[in-house]
Amino acid sequence: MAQIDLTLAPTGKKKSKKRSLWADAWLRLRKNKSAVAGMIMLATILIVIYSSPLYLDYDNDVIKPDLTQTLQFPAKGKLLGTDELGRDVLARILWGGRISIGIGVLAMMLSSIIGCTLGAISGYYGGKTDGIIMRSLDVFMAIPSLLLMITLVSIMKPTITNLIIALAIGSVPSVSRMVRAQVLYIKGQEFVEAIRAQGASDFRIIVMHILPNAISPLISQFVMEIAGLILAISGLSFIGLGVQPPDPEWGAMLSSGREHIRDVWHVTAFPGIALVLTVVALTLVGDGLRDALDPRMKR
Amino acid sequence: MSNHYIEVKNLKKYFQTPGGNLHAVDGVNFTIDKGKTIGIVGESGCGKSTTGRLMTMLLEPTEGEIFFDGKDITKLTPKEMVEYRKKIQIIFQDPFSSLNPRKTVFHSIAEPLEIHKVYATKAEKENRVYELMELVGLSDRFVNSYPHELDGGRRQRIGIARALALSPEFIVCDEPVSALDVSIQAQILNLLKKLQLQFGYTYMFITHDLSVVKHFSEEIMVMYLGQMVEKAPVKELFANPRHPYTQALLSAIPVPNLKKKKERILLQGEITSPINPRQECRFAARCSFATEQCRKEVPDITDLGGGHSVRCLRIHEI
Amino acid sequence: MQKKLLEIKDLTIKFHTDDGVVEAVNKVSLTVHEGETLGIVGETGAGKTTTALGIMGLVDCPPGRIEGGKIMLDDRDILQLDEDEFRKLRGKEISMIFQDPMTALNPVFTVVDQIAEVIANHQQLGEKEAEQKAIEMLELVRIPAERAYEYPHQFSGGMKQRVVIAIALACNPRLLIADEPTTALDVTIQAQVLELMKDLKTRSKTSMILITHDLGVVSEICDQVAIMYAGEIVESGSLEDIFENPLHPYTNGLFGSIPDIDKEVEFLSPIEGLVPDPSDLPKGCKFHPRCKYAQHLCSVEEPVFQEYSPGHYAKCFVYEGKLPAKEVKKYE
Amino acid sequence: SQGTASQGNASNGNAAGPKSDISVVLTKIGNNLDPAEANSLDTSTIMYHVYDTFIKFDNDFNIIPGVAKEWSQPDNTTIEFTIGEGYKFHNGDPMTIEDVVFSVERLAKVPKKAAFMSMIKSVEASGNKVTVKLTEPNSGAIRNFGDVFIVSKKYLQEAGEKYANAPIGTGPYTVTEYVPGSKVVLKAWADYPFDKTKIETITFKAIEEASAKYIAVETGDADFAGIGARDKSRAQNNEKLAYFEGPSTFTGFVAMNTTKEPFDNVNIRRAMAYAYNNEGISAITPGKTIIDSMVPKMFSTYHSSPNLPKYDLQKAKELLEKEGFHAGNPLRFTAWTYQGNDPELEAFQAELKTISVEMDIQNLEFGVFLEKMANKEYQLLVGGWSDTTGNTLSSLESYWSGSFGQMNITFYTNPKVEELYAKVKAATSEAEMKEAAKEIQDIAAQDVPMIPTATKMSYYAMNKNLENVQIHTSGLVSFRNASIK
Amino acid sequence: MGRYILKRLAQMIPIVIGVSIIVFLLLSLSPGDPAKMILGLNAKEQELQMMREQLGLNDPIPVQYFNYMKKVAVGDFGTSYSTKQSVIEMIGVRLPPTLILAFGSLFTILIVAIPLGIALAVKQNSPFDNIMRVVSLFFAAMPGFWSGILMIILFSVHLGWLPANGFDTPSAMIMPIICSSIAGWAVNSRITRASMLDVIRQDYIRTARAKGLKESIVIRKHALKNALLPTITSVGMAVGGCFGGSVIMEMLFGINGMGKMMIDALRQKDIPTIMAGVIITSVIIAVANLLTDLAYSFVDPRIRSMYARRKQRKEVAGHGAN
Ligand SMILES: Nc1ncnc2c1ncn2[C@@H]1O[C@H](COP(=O)(O)OP(=O)(O)OP(=O)(O)O)[C@@H](O)[C@H]1O
Ligand SMILES: Nc1ncnc2c1ncn2[C@@H]1O[C@H](COP(=O)(O)OP(=O)(O)OP(=O)(O)O)[C@@H](O)[C@H]1O
Ligand SMILES: [Mg+2]
Ligand SMILES: [Mg+2]
Repeated sequence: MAQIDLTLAPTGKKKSKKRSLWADAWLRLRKNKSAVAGMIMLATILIVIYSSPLYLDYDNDVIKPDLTQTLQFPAKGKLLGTDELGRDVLARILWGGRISIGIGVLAMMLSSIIGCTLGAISGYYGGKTDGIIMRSLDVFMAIPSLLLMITLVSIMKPTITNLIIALAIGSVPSVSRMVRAQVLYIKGQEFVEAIRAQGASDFRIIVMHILPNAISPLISQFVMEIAGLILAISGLSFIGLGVQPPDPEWGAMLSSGREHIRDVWHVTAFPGIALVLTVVALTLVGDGLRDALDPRMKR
Repeated sequence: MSNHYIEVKNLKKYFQTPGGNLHAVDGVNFTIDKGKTIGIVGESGCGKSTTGRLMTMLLEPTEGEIFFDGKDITKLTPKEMVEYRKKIQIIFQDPFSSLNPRKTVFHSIAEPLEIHKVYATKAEKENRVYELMELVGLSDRFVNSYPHELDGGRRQRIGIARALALSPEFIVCDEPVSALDVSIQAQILNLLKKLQLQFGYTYMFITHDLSVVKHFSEEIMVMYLGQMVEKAPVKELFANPRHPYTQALLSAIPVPNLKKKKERILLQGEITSPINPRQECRFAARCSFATEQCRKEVPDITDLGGGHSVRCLRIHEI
Repeated sequence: MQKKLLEIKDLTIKFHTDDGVVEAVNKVSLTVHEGETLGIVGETGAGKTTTALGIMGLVDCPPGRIEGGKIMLDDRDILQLDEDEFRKLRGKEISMIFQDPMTALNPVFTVVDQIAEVIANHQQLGEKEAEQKAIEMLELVRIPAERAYEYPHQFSGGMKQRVVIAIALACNPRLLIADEPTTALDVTIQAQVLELMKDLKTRSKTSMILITHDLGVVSEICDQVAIMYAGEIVESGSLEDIFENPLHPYTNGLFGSIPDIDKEVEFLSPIEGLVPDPSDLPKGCKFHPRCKYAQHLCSVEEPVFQEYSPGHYAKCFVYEGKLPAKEVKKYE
Repeated sequence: SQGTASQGNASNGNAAGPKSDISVVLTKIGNNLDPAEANSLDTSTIMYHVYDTFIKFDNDFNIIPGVAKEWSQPDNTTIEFTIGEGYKFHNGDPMTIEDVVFSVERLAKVPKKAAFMSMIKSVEASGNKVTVKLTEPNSGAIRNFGDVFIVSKKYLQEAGEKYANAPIGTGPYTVTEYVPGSKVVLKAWADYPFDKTKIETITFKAIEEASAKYIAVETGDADFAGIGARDKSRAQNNEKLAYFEGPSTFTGFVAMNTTKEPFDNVNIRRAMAYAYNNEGISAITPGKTIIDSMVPKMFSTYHSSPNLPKYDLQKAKELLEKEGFHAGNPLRFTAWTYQGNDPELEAFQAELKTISVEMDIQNLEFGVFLEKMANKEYQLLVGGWSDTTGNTLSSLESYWSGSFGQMNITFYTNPKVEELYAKVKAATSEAEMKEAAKEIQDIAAQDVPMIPTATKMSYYAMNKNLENVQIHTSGLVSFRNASIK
Repeated sequence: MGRYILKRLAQMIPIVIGVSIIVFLLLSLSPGDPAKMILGLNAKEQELQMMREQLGLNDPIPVQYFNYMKKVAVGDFGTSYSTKQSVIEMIGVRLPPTLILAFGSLFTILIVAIPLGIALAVKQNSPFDNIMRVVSLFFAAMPGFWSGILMIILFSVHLGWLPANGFDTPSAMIMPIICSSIAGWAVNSRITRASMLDVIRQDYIRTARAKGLKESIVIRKHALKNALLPTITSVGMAVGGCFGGSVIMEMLFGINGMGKMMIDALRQKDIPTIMAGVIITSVIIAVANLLTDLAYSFVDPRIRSMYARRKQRKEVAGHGAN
């Protein structure tokens, strides 16, 4: 009984591509008004910000002071006014967004790679492995993350790379926990057992089957975590450990202008608004994704 | 060593729980002959699925041996195990949760072929997948569908196609139809039966629905709290149930037939906890025939001949 | 014939979802007499629960909406009541046992609280008295009083279902709707619960609607049976009518699908095909794509729900005389 | 300039008005109340109410009596103080001459005072006279006694380590509550043997943010605060507030490590000085005035040297090119700051960029900053300091090898300067001192280890009813004579 | 329950040890010489050496750590390098404001976010819901120091209602607490709303409605208790955040709290202070987690019975016997 001796000629033809889960989620996302608003906002922000090298010259527009034009109010030509070095606030916001969002995204990616690995191993194998990983993460959880970041940054020098690393380390424990919880839930589902019954290795099960299922409900959280990280950078900048000058960064701009908020509000207000808008957009998209990927929304 | 195709000896599985050892399967013995079906019935939580998982080595038994074609599969090395997996497959109760929600029908069915690298070329693999879909009656327009887009009947067909992919010899069917509608249920039962006739599969059929199991199998084992309480060929069991639990179970089935109404045996009380069970007949708490003795010793299995055996102390009195 | 307690006429309920409009209940008409038990049988998604929720006034809104029909309790159309009046009916005149006992009880309150609540709500009783009465109810469903102060998770499935029954019966409703009260339970436990329900029914003379997909259960306790398919009643009649003389091909198919414990067959004779997509129902007779006897007519025109013999209705062209009668065979 | 922000008539000594409480905002409150450890103006301000010092200074840094009523320098290595009578410590003990001697001698154990103590050979007492012998002639040594607070020998020895948190002195106020880093409450000492003060309690609290300091006064939470320049006009226009401004001894600088590349090269240092747009950069922060010497303007020894490079990018570029740095081979180095975002440094950075100099800015923790500075690890840093004693010598120490890692953070050394410094130190006349100091400033302007950048005005806002607050040029504030209307 | 609490408290020990090892290691690796910080820049190398010897900084790091922990074990957290005060005394002064700030904001989060979340869930998709969703998003997205500055300008400067500074009177506590909890209001009202919507869909809510209960009772009694768990989790997790985030609030409002102390100590490389601060903070976070879990069991009897598991099992066995 080695092979099924069915002589039926296989049809071979395939039906036109059906929409995938993601396409499905996309359809649902498109129907979600606030998510669409968020996506439009986010897309606009990203396009405007990331195309800034096309219309801004870093040396001349972004970092070059004009000490004759300091703290000018918004006017023609300098739509959002100038900062205490006479630099165009708008140009710095646009450029700074590349850095703020870039750091947030990269830190999130780093922490989700580490977090997913740890969470998946911990959740899948359970037992002692789980115990060791989780207890170590508990330790990191018990140190307030801002403090941890400050210590790390002050040990490693506040370069952008180190900021990303410090932010990522700060958020690894919570990411791992989320992933672990998902993995635990998915591991308990029958399909994992079904795949094991076919002889798949643990590696294959984790990478091909569990992680894709575990991550998609978390994607919205990851998106929102980016927002949290951008806020964390601004907190670090407040204590002077954020992105180092002359690079503009929203948090740093926001906190450096706070001294004159009563006179020249625009120096603080506009970076703040940019930050808030981005975070709002990210959150809206994240919320939308969560709903779109919610299995209960499936038929 | 006997000449049975499958022989299970004193199979035990205890789970460690915070409350103590949970005796999920506690010393089960049975045999299955090639091309035959054994039905396993019993209350929820009596260890049916655990037995099924042990048979497919998804769980390590705490104790006992499982001989498959004369080889004890509990002692295989991981490498040998991979080979063995090709021969033993399992179909699960809930076709939705047993399919990866993020894989298309094609990939779900192709998964075992990929794991074992059975086919050298993509085309061969694809052909095999279409062949299997045809076999279980799935139209090929579903190759790119996701489980959530399909109904229960089709999902279960994917599960079956996947189980058949590696041309197994023995299939554990763990309540394959209980999540399905009656009309679909019949389609699937027919399919399984047809496949058995066509390819000579050996089935272990787990269910709590006695009418289904009667329709489907040659021999039935009734389990109660991890133990076998009665085992007999189908006809014998239905005609002559000996264990009080089997009797109650049989009488409890609501029959959609107005003429054949029978007297119910109603069980009182709740199922006892399987955690650290005492030295007693596990059914004693609910048994109307139970005596002091039943509450003090674990009954042995009595062989009544003709493949009929019962675990009851008072077998000869009731 | 007894007095009519509940009469549903052309009840139509639709769900307006993102994926389109689901016609969950389509022109359903039913009658329940006093002291009588009506069984509603049908497969998943047939609209059984939705019908019941319609009667309870608990259809999720949005997305659900009652789009037509009448529900007469005695002589009042309860669909015309305002929310507050309707609320007073619930639990008192009509009560309902939900499908899944595991989730129907609030996990954070003791069982006695949950029973006492409905008593206190509808009868002018103090807390202590309501509790006393709740404990009586528990004993009535054979749960010892000393377990009254436990939480649902400490109970087994069968016990929980009995608590749910106790809640439903606590105020002696005139109509009890039981939505698949035993599906989630083991056979032996199911037998206990069914026995209990039968017992209570004979004692309190409550009318009952029993929703199930298990014909066996129906044969145990129902007097009248209605078969639902894709939001419609396709056949209704007395228990004998349906079991001895099923008319509709779907009803026949259902009987053919169940393995008969007393018969030996190699293969079952299932209904081929699958339940239609509820948001995209076929034209004409909704069953025609799966019907062995379907003709062209069935796919264009919708049959009428017609009385075939006194009290025995069916929705099939055969009984309208538009198709030859001999084609539909009784199941073997 | 007149340093007393007095409104109306100065009140007569004895006609004490109602006793009252005030609250004063400082930037930082030290972690330690031992006056010997005090190293910030803010802490000193608190100390001046609790303690008395040997001598004090008027607003032009002329020496005026403190505990010492008279002083003289019979020769250039001897200082004689005549100590006044009637002083008592807060615990009731009268102040003795031993206490006075002890107050100096104990500083030998305080590392922070090592530089001061190294000048002193011995301190002796006889009667009410204290005679200090110096190790070498030192014209500025006497000024350092403005920083020597009189402590109780007995009490200090009893208290040991605890002293830092519960000090007693001879001043008119006692410490009643101290929360390190946050708050100090002083209470008028009932048994103060001299003129009674009019303010009953003074609460000093720390607020770092300049805008918050002003808000505290504006909202009436505090009665007195040094405020930021940005709030100046607001304070002036606020009818409920009195406003005061005055110069300070603050001296801002850019320091370059002369022992490390590339600033071991004088041409590159000069190039930096040429590239420093002092006018423009100082304008970033309101209230800053550019300076051209490390010696504050109000000191008699101040000299504006023509040698100091004036902003001229072209010259800077030429110098750099001479040293082989140009667009193809840009000069690169790292600048350190500990101030968080430093717009001035950023402006300098941008300026340098235009002449192809790549300056990285690194923000360091203060501790790390200090350590790297002392270890000669840095290349360029920005900073500033203030002087409370009007001591020319300590300003000039920035160029003296004896002060490596302390005042001379650039590790600059020049034999000629050493010689001149010794001259200033040993000077017995003002003219002599001025002459040598001028020469040092000329050489320093030529070698520019440090670029003097700017000083800043001090601005204060206070409750309109608060009178007779003394605000010293050095930044010290005294409420000893203050009163509430 | 008591045993459970004891067990949990015991589990905190390894965590605290872990935290102390990591922080000690980080501090040892970080640049900066404590001796220099203590003695000042003028200190001579010989004096520095003596000071290092005295502080035990010349020992290998594990020995230093071990010596430190030996003292901690008997409750001696040492003396701060920079203030010369006993670290315990310092923390004794600074902990209360931080605790008030942290728990005050947790408390306000609870009393604001839960009712708001319920209101939003009940009025799902109403204009009120939509407006509040946008408003709360803005609040959640605002960095704390920014909203802080704005609030100071509004409430202290323009309206003169609240002091801009300090933390000693109840009125001075209002702004810092609101400021550090405002994002929490937004986030947690969203969480409550979501879990409320989730709970409202549950079968037991339908059961409650089928009893003929008033909708307000259904929501308040049946839905709320079940919907609280995610909010409790989130608020419990926020404790750590409150401690970290309070640094900024402390700086902004001039509060003399742990956060500012820790930052200052970090700047001064004041190892005893940092270590003690971190250890105590981690203990508080662990206790807060424990409290969260106890709050769970207060809300949910299923969790409660898990704690009392052993006893429970015996009872079940008892039932089986009769
Ligand atoms: N992984 C596990 N860990 C602990 N206990 C388990 C585990 N798997 C099963 N059990 C317990 O073992 C007993 C038998 O479970 P099993 O799933 O085999 O029962 P079953 O007869 O298949 O029941 P059902 O009809 O509900 O599927 C149950 O009490 C169950 O709770
Ligand atoms: N809240 C809802 N929103 C959208 N569609 C719904 C909703 N509730 C029910 N439906 C749809 O209405 C149809 C009838 O559902 P209903 O629950 O009444 O079926 P049922 O006969 O009770 O099925 P089952 O046997 O599974 O309980 C189904 O197609 C279902 O998908
Ligand atoms: Mg099972
Ligand atoms: Mg239903």
